[in-house]
Amino acid sequence: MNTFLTVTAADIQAVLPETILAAAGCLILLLEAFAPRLRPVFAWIALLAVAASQWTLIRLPEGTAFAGRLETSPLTWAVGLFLAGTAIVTLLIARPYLERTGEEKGEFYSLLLWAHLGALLMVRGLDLLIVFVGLETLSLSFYVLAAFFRGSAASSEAGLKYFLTGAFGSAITLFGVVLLFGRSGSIRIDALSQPELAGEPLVIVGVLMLVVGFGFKMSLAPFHAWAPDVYQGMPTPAVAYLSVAPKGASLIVLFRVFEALFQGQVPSRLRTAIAAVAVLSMLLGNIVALAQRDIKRLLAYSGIAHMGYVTIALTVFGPDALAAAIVYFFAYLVSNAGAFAAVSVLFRDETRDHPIGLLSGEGRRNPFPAAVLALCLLSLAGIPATAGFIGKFFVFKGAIEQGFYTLAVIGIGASLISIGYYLKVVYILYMRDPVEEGALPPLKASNGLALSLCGAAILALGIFPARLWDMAERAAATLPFFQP
Amino acid sequence: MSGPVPLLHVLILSVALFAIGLTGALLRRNAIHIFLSIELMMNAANLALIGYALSWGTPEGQIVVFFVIAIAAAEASVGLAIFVALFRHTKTIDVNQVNLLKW
Amino acid sequence: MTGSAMVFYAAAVLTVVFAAVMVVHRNPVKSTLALVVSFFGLAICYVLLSAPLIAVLQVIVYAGAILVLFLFVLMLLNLREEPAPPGSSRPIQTVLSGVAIVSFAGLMLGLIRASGDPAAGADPQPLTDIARVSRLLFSDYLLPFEAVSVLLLAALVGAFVLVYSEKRA
Amino acid sequence: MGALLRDHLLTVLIFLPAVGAALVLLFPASQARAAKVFALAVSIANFGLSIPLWTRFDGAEPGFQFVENARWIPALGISYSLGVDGLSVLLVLLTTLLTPLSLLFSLSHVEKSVRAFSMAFLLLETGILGSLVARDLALFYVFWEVMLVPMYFIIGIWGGARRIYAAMKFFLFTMAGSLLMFLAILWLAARHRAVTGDWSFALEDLAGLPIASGTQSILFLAFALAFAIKVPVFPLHTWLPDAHTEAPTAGSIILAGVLLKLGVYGYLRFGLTLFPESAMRYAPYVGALGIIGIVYGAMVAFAQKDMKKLVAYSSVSHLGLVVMGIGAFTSTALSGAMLQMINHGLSTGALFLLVGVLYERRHTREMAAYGGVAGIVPVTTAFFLVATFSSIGLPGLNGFVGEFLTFLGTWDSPFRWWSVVAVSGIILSAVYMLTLVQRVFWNPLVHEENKALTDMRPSELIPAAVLVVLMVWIGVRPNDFLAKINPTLEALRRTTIERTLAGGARTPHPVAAAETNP
Amino acid sequence: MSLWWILALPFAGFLANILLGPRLGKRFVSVVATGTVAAATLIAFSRLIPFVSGTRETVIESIGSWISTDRLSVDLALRLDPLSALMLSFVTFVGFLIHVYSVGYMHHDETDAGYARYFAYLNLFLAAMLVLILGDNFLLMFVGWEGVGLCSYLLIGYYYDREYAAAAGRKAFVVNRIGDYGFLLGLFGIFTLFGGFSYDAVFSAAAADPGRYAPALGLVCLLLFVGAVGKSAQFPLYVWLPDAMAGPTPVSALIHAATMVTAGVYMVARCNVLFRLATDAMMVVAIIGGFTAIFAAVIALAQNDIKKVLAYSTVSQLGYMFLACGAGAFVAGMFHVTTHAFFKACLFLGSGSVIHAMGGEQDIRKMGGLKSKLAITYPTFLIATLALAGIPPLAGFFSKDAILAAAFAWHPEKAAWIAKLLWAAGLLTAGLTAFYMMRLVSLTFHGAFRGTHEQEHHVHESPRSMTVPLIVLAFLSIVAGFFGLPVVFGEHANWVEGFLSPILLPLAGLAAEPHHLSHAVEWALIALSVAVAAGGLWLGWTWYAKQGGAVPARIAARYPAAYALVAERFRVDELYDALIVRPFVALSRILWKVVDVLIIDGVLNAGAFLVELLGDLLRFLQTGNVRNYALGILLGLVALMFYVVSGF
Repeated sequence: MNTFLTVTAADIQAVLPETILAAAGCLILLLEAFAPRLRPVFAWIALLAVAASQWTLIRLPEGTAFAGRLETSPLTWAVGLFLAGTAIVTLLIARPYLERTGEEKGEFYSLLLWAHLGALLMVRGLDLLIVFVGLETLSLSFYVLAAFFRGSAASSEAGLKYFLTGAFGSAITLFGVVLLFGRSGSIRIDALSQPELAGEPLVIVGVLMLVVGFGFKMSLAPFHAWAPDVYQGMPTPAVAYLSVAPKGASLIVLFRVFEALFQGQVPSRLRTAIAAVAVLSMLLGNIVALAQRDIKRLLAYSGIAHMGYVTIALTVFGPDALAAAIVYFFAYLVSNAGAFAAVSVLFRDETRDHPIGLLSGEGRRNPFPAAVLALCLLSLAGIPATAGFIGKFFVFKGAIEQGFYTLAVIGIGASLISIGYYLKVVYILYMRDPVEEGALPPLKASNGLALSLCGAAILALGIFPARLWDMAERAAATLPFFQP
Repeated sequence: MSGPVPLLHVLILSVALFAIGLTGALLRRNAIHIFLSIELMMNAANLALIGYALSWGTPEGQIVVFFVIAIAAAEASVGLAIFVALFRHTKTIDVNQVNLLKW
Repeated sequence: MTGSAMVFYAAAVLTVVFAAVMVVHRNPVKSTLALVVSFFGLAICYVLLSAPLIAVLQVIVYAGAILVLFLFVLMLLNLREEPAPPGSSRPIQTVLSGVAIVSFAGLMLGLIRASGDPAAGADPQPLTDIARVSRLLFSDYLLPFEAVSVLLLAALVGAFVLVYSEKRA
Repeated sequence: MGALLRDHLLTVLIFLPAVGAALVLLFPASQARAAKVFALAVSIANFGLSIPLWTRFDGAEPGFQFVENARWIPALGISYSLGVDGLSVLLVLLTTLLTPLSLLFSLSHVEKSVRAFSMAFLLLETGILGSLVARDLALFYVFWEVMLVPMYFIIGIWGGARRIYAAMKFFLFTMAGSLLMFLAILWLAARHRAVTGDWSFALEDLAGLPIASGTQSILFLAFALAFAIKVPVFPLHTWLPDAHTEAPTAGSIILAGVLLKLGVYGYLRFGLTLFPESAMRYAPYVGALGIIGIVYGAMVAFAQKDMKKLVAYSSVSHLGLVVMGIGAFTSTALSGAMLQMINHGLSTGALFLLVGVLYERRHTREMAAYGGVAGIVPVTTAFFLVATFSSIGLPGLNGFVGEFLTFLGTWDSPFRWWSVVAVSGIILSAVYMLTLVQRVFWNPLVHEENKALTDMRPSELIPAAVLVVLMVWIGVRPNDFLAKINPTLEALRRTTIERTLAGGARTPHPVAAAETNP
Repeated sequence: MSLWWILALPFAGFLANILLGPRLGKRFVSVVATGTVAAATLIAFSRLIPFVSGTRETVIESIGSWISTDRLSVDLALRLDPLSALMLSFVTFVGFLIHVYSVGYMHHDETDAGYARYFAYLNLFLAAMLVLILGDNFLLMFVGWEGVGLCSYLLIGYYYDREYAAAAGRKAFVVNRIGDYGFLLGLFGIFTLFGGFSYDAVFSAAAADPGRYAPALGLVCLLLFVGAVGKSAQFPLYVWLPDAMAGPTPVSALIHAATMVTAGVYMVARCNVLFRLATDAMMVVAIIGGFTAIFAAVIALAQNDIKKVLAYSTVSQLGYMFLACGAGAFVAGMFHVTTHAFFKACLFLGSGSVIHAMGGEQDIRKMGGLKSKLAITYPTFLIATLALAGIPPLAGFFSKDAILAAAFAWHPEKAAWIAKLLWAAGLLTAGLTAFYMMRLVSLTFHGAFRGTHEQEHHVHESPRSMTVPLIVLAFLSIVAGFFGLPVVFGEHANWVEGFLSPILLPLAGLAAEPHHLSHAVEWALIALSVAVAAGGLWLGWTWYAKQGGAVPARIAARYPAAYALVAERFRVDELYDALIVRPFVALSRILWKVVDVLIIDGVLNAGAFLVELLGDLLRFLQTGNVRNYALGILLGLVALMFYVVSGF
């Protein structure tokens, strides 16, 4: 049959970014097995791979490959950049961290690269199957990374919890995919753009299952419960990735599905339902975060709340909302990953918890990481001149513009609550006397680089957001019904 | 529609299996039990896929099931590895007792 | 009712019954074995639903490989009877789960009954042609196919990392 | 360089301190004192640069001067547009003046994390100046909030015993108000887009938008809340005593001297311009809250035992006067209120500075710990007396002119009875301030520790002397200052009244009504 | 030379003394302080003499605008007209004398810093007082008005380390501010009526069209008078003046007897055009004045502190002055201001000399028999006493008689009986004044010495710098009266009346001056007042100097309650304390502790606490049990499904 191999050179080229990641993962695996002395360069190899993959992605011509199943577009460039940024920060802080904890193994980098590959597929896939496979690749890698510290009961427990809830979530996602497939007759996302589908209850239920499944990845309330436990037990650099990248990829998938299915007019009930999820996430995340004593749990709850804000964009819907969400995710990336980077530096003993009180006086003992942490927290709190404010600015602008006043007011109220705990950490950093004495080892170069990158990016995006917004706006215009 | 039974019946079976899976996942304490139940849920989804695929007359559904089975295998290996790793620490995989991380 | 329909219903009953056994049985080994039976039942259904390839995979991969892996781990961990520790009853969890599952199943069944066959009028094609499925798999679905290879590799490496003993360092 | 200063003077003014703050980072920890001196030098240089604002500012021109325009976020029509007019010019100068004075005072008093202190102060100056000269609402909001952060650190790190509580309270209060304003700003911009098809956050674009009356009220209240908290207006004032009391002296000076004024400034600049009808409709309530503030602040001040708290509550009272003047909305009252803001900055700044002089020596703010120190520290006493009399409005000093004009203007407005109540403030202020003077400086010297007090050092004396010179200057030649502010205020007043009448508000402000039937 | 020099010189003296005085020593301070005041006095007289001998046209010297907005324009302008000339003459001159006196009085007690401070304040006071009297508009008057209040405050609290002095200073300032409250509102009223503050503009407008302003003027005048009540220590705001005696005695003489406290009278006289249009307000002024006169005189009867007696006497005499103004006799009021300045300053300085001699003792019960030891103080004190008592031909006789005559001649349209009652009160006050002053003289200078031996040994006459001013003032107390001879001595015998008449602008449409009394009635009134004064003096002399106080002691013993009430000054301070001060203190504490801390902060903190509590409770949803998490997911799904699907 002449149709046996329809794969073209263009297809192969289109999948080059993923190929690079997969290959680099294998390379590191092989080096781990046969040349473990090269471990110090693993992180740099991985970094190089991520950079090369992103560079390739940007260089690729716009269009689709694999019979319209894999997209290359401003959207994938933008979100790819977001994912790559997360991966880079993670890799930069991973090496010193793993070296310090004696857990440095090449598999960490391989798994991270493969997870990154999965996330990239989620973003680029125009077909729910690719998205699902990507999601599973990402998840599976992180099940392992969560339990990566074999010596730590907490890490194993984090792995267990993430795995069980993750698998549960995947099953629900899968059922949602099945329902959409069953009603549309195709696994492709664009097949959803049939006029009668948007009104079918089973389709809506399928969409809801996707919302739950991807909402789970985004740690939206009430699907959030895994996040604090998992973040707490997991190696910090892995959290830096997990708490950022999958969330962005998941939201993009939801936007794609919504856009294909509803084309701009989300049914009001569904809108309300999503708004309810957003409100619950914002309130629960922020209120419970107030009560946290462990910085990683605190950041987990803060992340829940932030996903609530982003979900406002999903509620508002439309090209501007997608662009706002992208901007928000960039802001969240630099702030949240930066915060975890700082946490990975400031806490020396990974066999213990990460109580906030241990940060007392770090502002004087460790001025640079503490300052970056404070900056990240202020950015998360949405103080102007930081990236976090820009994210909130665009999201709330969309909500106000489209008349979602109640949602905006609740969001604002929630962010007022959030200031309570962000500033609590800041004052512990700066306004308490140190509890721990003794000199600290000098900051590792790669940690310093990660912190500087995040800090600089927070300020740069906060002060000059115009280019980011332009990029996001172009990215959003990629979706067929979002084109101006 | 060329199947031996109406699509409706296939789907009812699928939902029933999914519900049974949910029951096991939510009510059993043994992690392996829970995981088995989740596998059942995925199989319920597979069944619905096959049913819909037959109904639409497209092989796409079957291909998806093919992937799901592969993914399930992968999940099983990772999951069971995690159970083993955890068991080394806690000597149990009763999820009621695995709550070091909470609040 | 055709014969194949009767076989289908019988397989369905088998599947559901053993699935239920899996859920309620205390002994995880026996539960696993019950699930094997249930999956066999499903495989029968697949055959009847024109998916012989999937049926075969179901038996070989699921029942044959995955569940055997389960049994292997169960034996490894020496988990048999699941003695209920005192105070392990969770009434709130139980009741809420019951309510949630019943309402979920009820709602789903209702919706499925209410919405007819979406493909009514679609052009039915025979799906038993394994070659056709395979061709599709290696053309349009080559990308997910390759991606799954990465997934499997990741799972392999992951499982290895997690349980391989500490001799390397 | 010359061109930079000519065409971008405001930009230089705003960002020179920020650049200075960044440069402070370059000083090693061992050179902390040099960092202090450097920061002081930067702030003095900034003051020097701000002098052209005084000399080249054309008082007869009511509009913006030293205007700068640049695109910032073009997609949303957000621009980097700056300018000063009579409303802001004096406040800008007050800021550039008080910052070096505070830093000079701190030269010998702040020992902990000196570099961070210098940075925080310079960044604070950037924030304040930015919000004073921004003509774009988004830009304004950014600076408005940025200001909070350094102040939070200043209170929280270098403050007194309850500094953390005070810092959090300060931050949360102010933030709570401004968040709603943030939404209101977004609403306005969205409205502009809905009406014209383009995004814009520029004040002049948003000012003329047609907005339904009810909506306008809500938006106005959102803005007013933000500003009222900052001022602070009763009953939103309770953050202020804590923040003032716990802040280090330099922080209190800036807080009282400038930060509070931003509330009033914001109300005048944005509240009135954007929502003339609502502002006029709610003016009676604004004024009433001002009056309550005057009497309430004064009475509560009288009950205090802590010097700084007393001065803090006196701020509530004084700012109440300013708010009342704005509510009355006659030209005289507005001039008085505007001048009184500057006066309060000088006199309360000086009071905090002088209380700081005592505090740095004895480390207590309790009045009971002092008494009879006039003979030990005569220079401090003398300055304190001048500041006190400036604060209670003795003619010849600045306070009188502002107070008198405000009272007179209010009397001249339809709200004559406000003045009748508010003038009682002159009695009450004498009561609490003279009680403070008596308890601290007079009475028998009973505490032996106080005999060892030393009088003011040059680094304390110079700022105090500068403030006193200004108090006398404004007191004797207020026209120098009134001439700069009056044309702008009058233009603002006219526009507001005209737009209120044009808008056909149901209940126009009595002043507006009176102006139409002379 | 410009009028501005007159006040600039003392101000320069103030600056020099406050900045340099503590370091340069007492000699420098003395020279600068007295020198600047002397120079100012010379300049003042160099302007006054041509003014008086010339055409007496009002001179206005402006140095520019002070405050100008589009509604308001106030100039920095000084004014020399008959009224300010009269004030200027005695303010500078008495001021100078008291500076000289202070050099001696303060020389031994104080450190260099204290000495410099004293003279700096004194100079500043003079500058402020000159602004008050020379200012050409109400606002400048207010500047001076507040300025003298400030100096009064500083000088009363001069001995700052004595709690009562510090408290007295504060009390003086606060009570004055209560008066200022009214004064300010009065100024606002003037602004509303006349649109400006310049004297010429206001008064000529009012005089030209009285009918237009009269209705509102009553209130405005009353408000202005509230200011005068505070500044000039009238009932009910007089309470600060007796306490003000805590300051150094020369201060009492200058500020609290001769000059500052008469500012209220000056202000009312300055505003005579307005007051004459407001007859009801005039009545109030007269009643307050008359009542204060007799009320304070009664209190003075039973005081034992030499300065307190004089203080209440001052209050009483100020009441006289207001009585005069209220009766429309502004000239008589101002004349009494002038003569009172001389003899009361003399009395205070004399008492200062006594206190100086007694080593600080102020209780007249511990004095006695000082007349031989204080050979200059005694006669001057006696002359001033007789002048105050109204014995002809001393100054007080003429001025007091003019007031009583005016009160008698006053025929208000409404309630004419009140005018007669006030006259009677004035007459009685004259008798009481004579009595308590004679009591004071008797107890202080006559009889046997009742103090300790050390004091007796210490008693000495004061230095020349103190006695010379006494002599000068005693001389003036004798001769000043001849400037205001009653009309019985001729139509133009009253030089002061002729001099001041230009300030009494004719009011359009209103009746001219009230009719004069006939000469017979006038003579009868003179005889009556002289008789009353002489009676008072005789009684005081008999009871205290000759009988040693036995009779009054018996009377006091018979009516203990009444005596105690008088001796304790009718317990007005206690009443104010209970009615105003304590409730105010309590209320401010309640506002702070209850409204601020409990209610406002309480609500906000409770809100914050509740949110945190909620967080603390909700965190337990995170049970750590993964099955619960899965249930949460399913419940969320089911809830969403039910909500969304039920809409289809």
